[in-house]
Formats: sequence, structure tokens, C-alpha cells
Amino acid sequence: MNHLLPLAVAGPLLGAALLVAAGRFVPRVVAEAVGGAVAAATAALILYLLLAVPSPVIEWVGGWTPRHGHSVGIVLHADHLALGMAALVSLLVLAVLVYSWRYFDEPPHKHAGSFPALVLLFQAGMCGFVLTGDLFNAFVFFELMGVVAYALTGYRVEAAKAVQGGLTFGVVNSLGAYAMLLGIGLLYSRTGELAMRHIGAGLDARGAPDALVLAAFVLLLTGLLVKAAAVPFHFWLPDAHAVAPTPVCMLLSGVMVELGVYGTARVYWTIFAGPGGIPPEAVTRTLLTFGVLSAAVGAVMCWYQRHVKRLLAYSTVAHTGLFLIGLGLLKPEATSGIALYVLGHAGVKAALFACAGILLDRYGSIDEYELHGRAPELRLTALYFVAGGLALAGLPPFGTGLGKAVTEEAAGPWLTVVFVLVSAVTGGAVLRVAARVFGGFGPAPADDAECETSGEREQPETEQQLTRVPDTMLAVPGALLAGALLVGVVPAVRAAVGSATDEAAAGVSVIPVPPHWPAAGMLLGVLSAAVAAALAFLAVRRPQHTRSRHWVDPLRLLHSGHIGDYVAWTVAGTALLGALALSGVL
Amino acid sequence: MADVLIAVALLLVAATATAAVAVRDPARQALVLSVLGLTLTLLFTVLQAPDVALSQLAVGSALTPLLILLSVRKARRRSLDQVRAEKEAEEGGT
Amino acid sequence: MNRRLRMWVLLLGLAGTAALLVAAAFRLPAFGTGFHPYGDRAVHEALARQTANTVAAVNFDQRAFDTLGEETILFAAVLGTVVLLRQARDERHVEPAPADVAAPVRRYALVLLPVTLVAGLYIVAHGQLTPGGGFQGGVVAATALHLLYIAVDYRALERIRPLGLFEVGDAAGEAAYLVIGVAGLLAGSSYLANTILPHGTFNTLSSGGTVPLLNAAIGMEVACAVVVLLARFLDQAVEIEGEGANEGENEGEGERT
Amino acid sequence: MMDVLPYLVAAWVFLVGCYGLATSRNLIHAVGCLAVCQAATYVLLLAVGYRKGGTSPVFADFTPGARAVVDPVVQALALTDVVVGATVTALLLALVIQVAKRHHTLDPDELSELRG
Repeated sequence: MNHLLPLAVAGPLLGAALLVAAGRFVPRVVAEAVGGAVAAATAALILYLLLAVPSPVIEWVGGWTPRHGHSVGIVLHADHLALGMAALVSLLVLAVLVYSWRYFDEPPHKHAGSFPALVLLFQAGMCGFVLTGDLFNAFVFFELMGVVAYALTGYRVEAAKAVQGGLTFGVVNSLGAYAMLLGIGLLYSRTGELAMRHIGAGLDARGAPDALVLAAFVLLLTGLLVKAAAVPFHFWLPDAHAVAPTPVCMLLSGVMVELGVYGTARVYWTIFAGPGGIPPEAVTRTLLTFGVLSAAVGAVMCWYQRHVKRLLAYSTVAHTGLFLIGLGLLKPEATSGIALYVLGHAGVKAALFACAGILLDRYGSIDEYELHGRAPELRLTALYFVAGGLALAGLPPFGTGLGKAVTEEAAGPWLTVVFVLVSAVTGGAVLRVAARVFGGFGPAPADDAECETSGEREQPETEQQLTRVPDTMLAVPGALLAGALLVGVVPAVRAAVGSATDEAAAGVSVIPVPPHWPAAGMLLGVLSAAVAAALAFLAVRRPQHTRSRHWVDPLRLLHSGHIGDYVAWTVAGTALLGALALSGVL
Repeated sequence: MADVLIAVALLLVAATATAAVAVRDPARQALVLSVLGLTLTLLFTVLQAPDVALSQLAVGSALTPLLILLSVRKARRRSLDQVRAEKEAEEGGT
Repeated sequence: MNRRLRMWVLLLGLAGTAALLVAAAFRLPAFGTGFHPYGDRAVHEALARQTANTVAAVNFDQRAFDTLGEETILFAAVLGTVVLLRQARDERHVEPAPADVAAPVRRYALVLLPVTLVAGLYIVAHGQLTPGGGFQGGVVAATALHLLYIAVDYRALERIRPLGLFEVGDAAGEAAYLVIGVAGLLAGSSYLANTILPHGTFNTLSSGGTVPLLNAAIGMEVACAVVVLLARFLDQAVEIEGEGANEGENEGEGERT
Repeated sequence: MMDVLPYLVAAWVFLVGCYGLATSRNLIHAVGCLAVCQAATYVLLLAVGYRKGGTSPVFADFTPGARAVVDPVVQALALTDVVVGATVTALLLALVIQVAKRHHTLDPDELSELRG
């Protein structure tokens, strides 16, 4: 028990309230510094709780400690996995605030503090979501993250695409959230409780699952998988991530989407893993199907992008698919693996977005074709970009490589093929961009803007087009990549992540040794990095010529930017979830 | 007796919700949503939830429809502006 | 995706989801017969703390952390709206024309204004006793101010609506809630603990410990937030014009007073 | 019939809202449909908490223990939900206004900048 735990949420909120109240009186520098200080203080608090207090930290907010095993309050259940995620969120928020130091053109008139305030609210929402042990409270924070994220996505109101992306994001995510709330209502009707553990116990007490449990499971997962952008719930993600301000993309792709996976894991472990929940075979089938589908669609779509931020967004879809596969295996080793993978991916993906932001602000374009050969002078950025691409492909000793290797070992040969291919294709796409944009290799690709979003003629997000890249914008991606590297090389991180996931998933099964670098996994990591480099080389040498038809065109046409389509797919996805999990209750 | 009231309120909610979707003009939809807010208020009252009923009355039947109407007004004004702007924009290329 | 394909995907999805929901409906406890362990405990604890309106006790005491999240969502949405509906560089302000209002309408609205305002404050103050509370009262009070728009015109509303002050009020309400929470922590109990004040006598205005305080904080936040929210939408609908009506490029920097 | 009617109404409202959202030809209308979807959640929550013969859980006008009351917890949840719904609607409408400004249309069929 530790009474300081709620401050991980209340602290950033207080900072945000302060920034809004005082934002009209203080200059921008002060507002941004206060935002950074509050984020740092929160990160320090969370790290203290993570490192110095024995797990799990359980706190009944309002002092409603249970009597006779029951309470009327809200419980925060912060085991090491939750605190680790909260720490990741907070550190990334800090990195983003540093990166966006004096970033935007100009803050809204008389509202100097609004961007840092929104980011702090985002931090509070994400921390609340990971720390809470109460299902309805999780919904509240889920909505909070959502609301802030929609506003941040549309932050540059003058950009037509940005407001459209924000709206699509908002509509699809809100629909998911309402589905989730229906699921919460169903569970409450069955168990009369809201604390996740008590709901789980209540279900188990009733014996075998029935249609109600199935419906609740499907509805909860709909909400969480919309957030996690699993195919076919994923359509909002590329639209939002391609257009959101770069610092916001770093948060959205780096950690918010992964919180959908985290939420799925938490809900399954705590509520549905018992005999009254959904049987493991059904869960595995469901999550593997959605995972493989997301990984495949994400990787293919990623390869065929020329808008660099959209390309990175699709690679997030692909990697989230891999995380879902790892989770769906329901093996402790795989769970540890994806936890490491998420950590490494957060650093790498945020760094890549940061580099894309540098390109956008320096050249006023984010289009691979248009930027061809234009950025040879950005050596450090080029280095980061190549390192990021290799890390994404799973090259040891990056954290992504370690996570991938550990998960593959638990996944068996067929899924290993998926892991290698998906990471090679997404990494290869990034390397291809690097080769063309920074190296100017290969002939300039022909322009065929038939059915795609190009990134030409974008407005830089900074005050003017940058002539020199500020040090903060260069330092942050470096630090993030270094972080991703540390995850891979420091054995203590590995051991801590391993024990944290084991503790969190204790209901699933028991285990054993902390994750280590498997020899085969290392080789496969090198192999996928090599495949990625080869793919990039081939693509640069033989640019896609203008073709009237292409086998991926139907898939690309599905990504139509049409809200109606996205909603239809979301509803269909719910039905698919139901169909896949159905056998579990028959 | 209570059951009959609840059933009536429920059916009213279902009917107005359907109407709110079927009415395709946003300004009219705002009015139907306002009615939906009222039927929900009625339902919550017979379900013995006065607190929720009061919020729903304030929010669902007043605030939300008002915001929708203001948005409609803004969008309509835009399209009027647009007609005027169209000619100038031709050469400017926005 | 063409319309027909969308329709097929949608209908398939709706059919599947409908089957799921209907199957679940038949497994739910029959309407009105469920068992409510949490609800029963909540009633018991609310009475133990002298809060007559148990819904208020749940909202502001037992699950006060939810309400914190809820108010933060409101706060964030208002902040987001302020940011999203800011005057863009290619837009300018136009003064709305004074409007003629029919005398009976004006009288009616002006009489209603103080009544509504008082009703709003009453609803806030009695949140722990009778249905209603900070949220409902706040909305009513905020709506009251807008009767002025109906009664006189937009400019009259703007005069009594120093937006900056309301924005600060919105943040102050949020901050007050957070600080009351911290007070519980500093008093040696935990965050948002309702133990720093005596719980008072059942069914009186001062009962419920911190419940009335939190209620007031919410009332203030909601009233201010709704005013700001409506102001932004009204601004867009009444005052801000786009480049379409804007002849000169640099008129867009129009400052507001 | 009364045993399941409230739940079926909730399901109907949710599905009809989804249908409207997917087939909407106007973004403001779509946001309205989303509000309809949300109405389903209120109906479900309050229906779950209802108790036959129970009164509202407010003891200002009768002594505690005299009568059964309906579940106050779901009412608190529904209250939160109402607020969340209103704010989300407001924020989405703000985005719709900007879409109308920047794209000069509210018809989703005509918004085709983001594809592929």
C-alpha cells in the first residue's frame, strides 16, 4: 500500500490545470518548462514506486480499504508491469516535451500553455489507464486518453488532413469505447462488481461461461482492439498518425496503441482467465487470427507507402499485430518477449517519427519521392533513420531484436516466419526511405498518385521551415534509440521485465528463467535485418514503375478515408471476434 | 403499473432513437435528438434515477442539440461564403 | 470502397453483433431481479457517512476518482475545443449586428435568468441531499447566462461573459478538486479520502464531509466549462468568418477585445 | 417479455446508431448517430441496476431501510457516462466545424484525401 500512487495521475492533472489557468499570463518558455518539470516529477515518482517499493503497490483511493474482503472504492493495482508501462509513458512524454520545445508555429492566442497542458492530460489518462484495477475507472481513463488524443491530432487546425484524421480517429474510437462500456454493463449485471479481480472471481463462482460472458468479452475487446488498431479496427490509425503533429505521433504510435494490447492482456488475465471466463484455446485462436491479420496487412500497406509518417503508422499496425500474436500464445516466455518488444518498439518508433518530423520541418515535405536525394546534409538524422530501420527489422542487440527473438522461441516455426517477414518488410521500408531521402540512391521514382496519400506540399509544423535543426530535436531521437539499445543489452532490464510479466500473468501459468538472448533468435534477427536491407536495395534499384494495376490495389482501396467504411469494418470486426471466440462457450 | 410505464418509455426511446438515425438532415436531427433526450429523461425517471434524469435533461435535450444546431449554422454559413469565394479562389489556388 | 460493399460488410457485422447481444440479453438476470452486492454496500456506506443522496456519495466519495476522471474529460474537451476552434490565420472577426428582440420574449427571458441562475446554485448546493449536484447545477447555471443572448443580443452576452475569467474558473474548479484530494493525503489518510471533515448530521446541508466541497468544485468547473464551450461554438457560428468573406489577406490577425 | 425488453431496446439503439453512423451522408449527422449509440449504454446500465419495487436511492424524503432502493452505483456510472458523452460530442463537433471549413463539404463521400 502506498498513498502516493494516485499522485501519478493527480500530479499531471494539477500541472495541466495550472498551465491553463496561468497560461494566459506567462510567456511560452515558462509554460513549456513547467510542463516538462511536471512530467519529469511524475516520471520520478513512478520510477521510485517501481524501483523502491515492493510489488504490487495496491491503493484504494479515498481510503476505502476492503473490510471482510469487500470495498466500495476504486482500487489502483500497480504491479511492476503496470508501473513499468506508466514509467514508459512518462519518460516518452518527457522526451516529447523536450522534442517539441518551442516547436509549434505559435500557440493559440493567449493560450501559451495549451499544448503542454494537453500532453500532461494525455499522460494522466494513460497512467490512470495502466494503474487502475477497476474496470469502469479504466473506461474513464480510456476516454480521457481518447479525448485528449483527438484534440491533439487536430491541433493544427489549418491543415485540412489533420482535422479529418482527428475526426475519424474520434468517431471510431468513441464507438469502440461505447462498446466497451456495454461490456462493462453486462459484467456488472452478472457479478455486481466493478473491481476487475472481483469480477473475475464472480464469473468463476458461476461456473462455465455462457453467451453473456462471451458478449462481454467481445465488447470489451472491441474497445481495446480499436485502440490497439488491430485489423479490421485499424483504419483510423494511419489517417490519424499521418496527420497528427509529429510530437503527438511519437506518443500515439510509441505507447498509446500499445496500451490497447496492454488493456487486452490485463482484462484477459484478471477477468477472463479463470474457469468462468473464456477458455484459453478460444482466446489463442482469436488473438492469433487478429494478430496475423494485422501483421500481414500492416506490413504490406507499410511497404507501399510514400508518405513517410503514414508508412511508420502502418508499421505500427504490423508490430501491434506481432504483439497480439505474442500475447495470444498465452505462454509466459512469449509474454515477456512482447513486453520487451513493446519497450524497444516505443523507443525506436518514437525516434523514427522524430526523424520524420525533422524532415518535414526542414523541407516542408514528408513524401519519399519528392524528398529523393534532398537530405544528404542531415548526417546524424540519416544515421538515426538507418539505425531505426535496422532496429525495427529486429537487429540484435536492440530491444526490438531481443523481444522478437524471445517471442519467436515460444512461438514455433510458422509464427516465426511471420515475425521475420513482417519485421523485415517494415524495417526494409524504413531503410528504403533512408536510402532514397538521405543517400539519393537509385533513380528518382515516377510519380503515380493514383490511389494513395502523398506527402507533398505539407506545411512544416514549426514557425518557419527550419534552416538548422535545433539540438533538442536531434538529441531526443538519439536518446530514444539509446534507450531501445539499453533494453537489449542490459541484463537487469531483461530480468525485471521477465519477472514483471510473470507476476502480472500469474493466473496463466507459472515459470521460470528470465528471458535471455537465444542463439537462434539472434541469427534470425540478423537474417531479418539482412532481408530488410536487401529489400530496400532492390526497391531502390528498381523503383516501382507506373503500373495501371497492382495486386495490392484492392487492399489499398479499402483504406478509403471514409468514416462510414471504417464504422462498417468496426462492426464487422466485433462480429468476427464473436465468431472466433464462440466455440469457447458452446 | 410501473412495468407498463417502463415498457412505454422504453418503446418511446427505441422509436425516437430510430427516428434520430432516419432523419438525415442534421438540423432536424438535432430536434429529434432533443426529443430522444426527453424520452430518456422519462425513462430514467421511471427507472428511479432522478440524478441521471436531471443530467440527461440538461445535456441530452438542451446542450447537445444546441451544439449541433450551432455547428449546422456554422457549416451553412461556410457554404454561403464559399459561393462568394469560389470565383476569387480560382486564380489564387488555395 | 463502394457503397454496396460497405453495405454488405455493415449488414454482416450488424447481424453478428445483434445475434451476440440478443443471446446475451436472454442470459442477463430478468429485468428488476438482479443482485447488487456493490450497490447494497454503497448504500450502507453512504448512510454511515451521513450522505442522504447515495448517488452523490458514490460519485463524490466512494468513486470520487471516477468523477475526477470525468471532470478531467470535460476539462480536456473544453481545452481541446478552445484549441480547435481558435481563430485561424485566414479568418477574421466580424461584429454581429444588434438584433431586435420582441418585448415579450425579452421580458420572459430576463425574468427567467435570475430564476434559472438561483435554481442552478440550489441544485449544486443540495447535491448531497436531493437529486442533482455539481454537474447538473453547473449546466443549468451556465445556460442561465445564455438567456441573455435570447433576451438582448450577442453583444450583451459578451459583455457579461469575460471569457478569460471563465477559463480560469474552469481550471480553478479542476484544481480545487485535485487539491481537496491532496488534502486527504496530507491529513494522513489517502488521496481523496473523505475523512478530513466531520460528516455532520444526516439530511442537512453540511452533511457528507467533503462531498459538498467536491460538489461545489465540480459545479464551478462545469458552469465555467459550459460557458466557454458554448462561447467557442457561438463565436464560430456568429462571429468568425473564413477567407471566403475576407477580401484582404492580412485582415485575419483581428485581435479580440 | 418485460424480463428482457430493456436489454433488447439497448441492443437495438446501439445497432441502429451504428447503422446510421456507417450510412451517414453528413458528418454532423454522424456525430448525432454516435450520441444515439451512447444512449444505448445509459439504457443498459440503468436497466441492470433496476430493482422491482425499488425507489430512488435518495433518502431525503424517507427513512433509510424503510424500502428497497435501486442500485446507486450504476446511476453514478450512468451520470459519468452522460457527461463523457456530452463532452465527446462537443469535441467531435469542433472537429467537424474545422472539416467543414477546410474541405468545404460535410459529405464523407467527398472527403478522399486520406487513402491508400
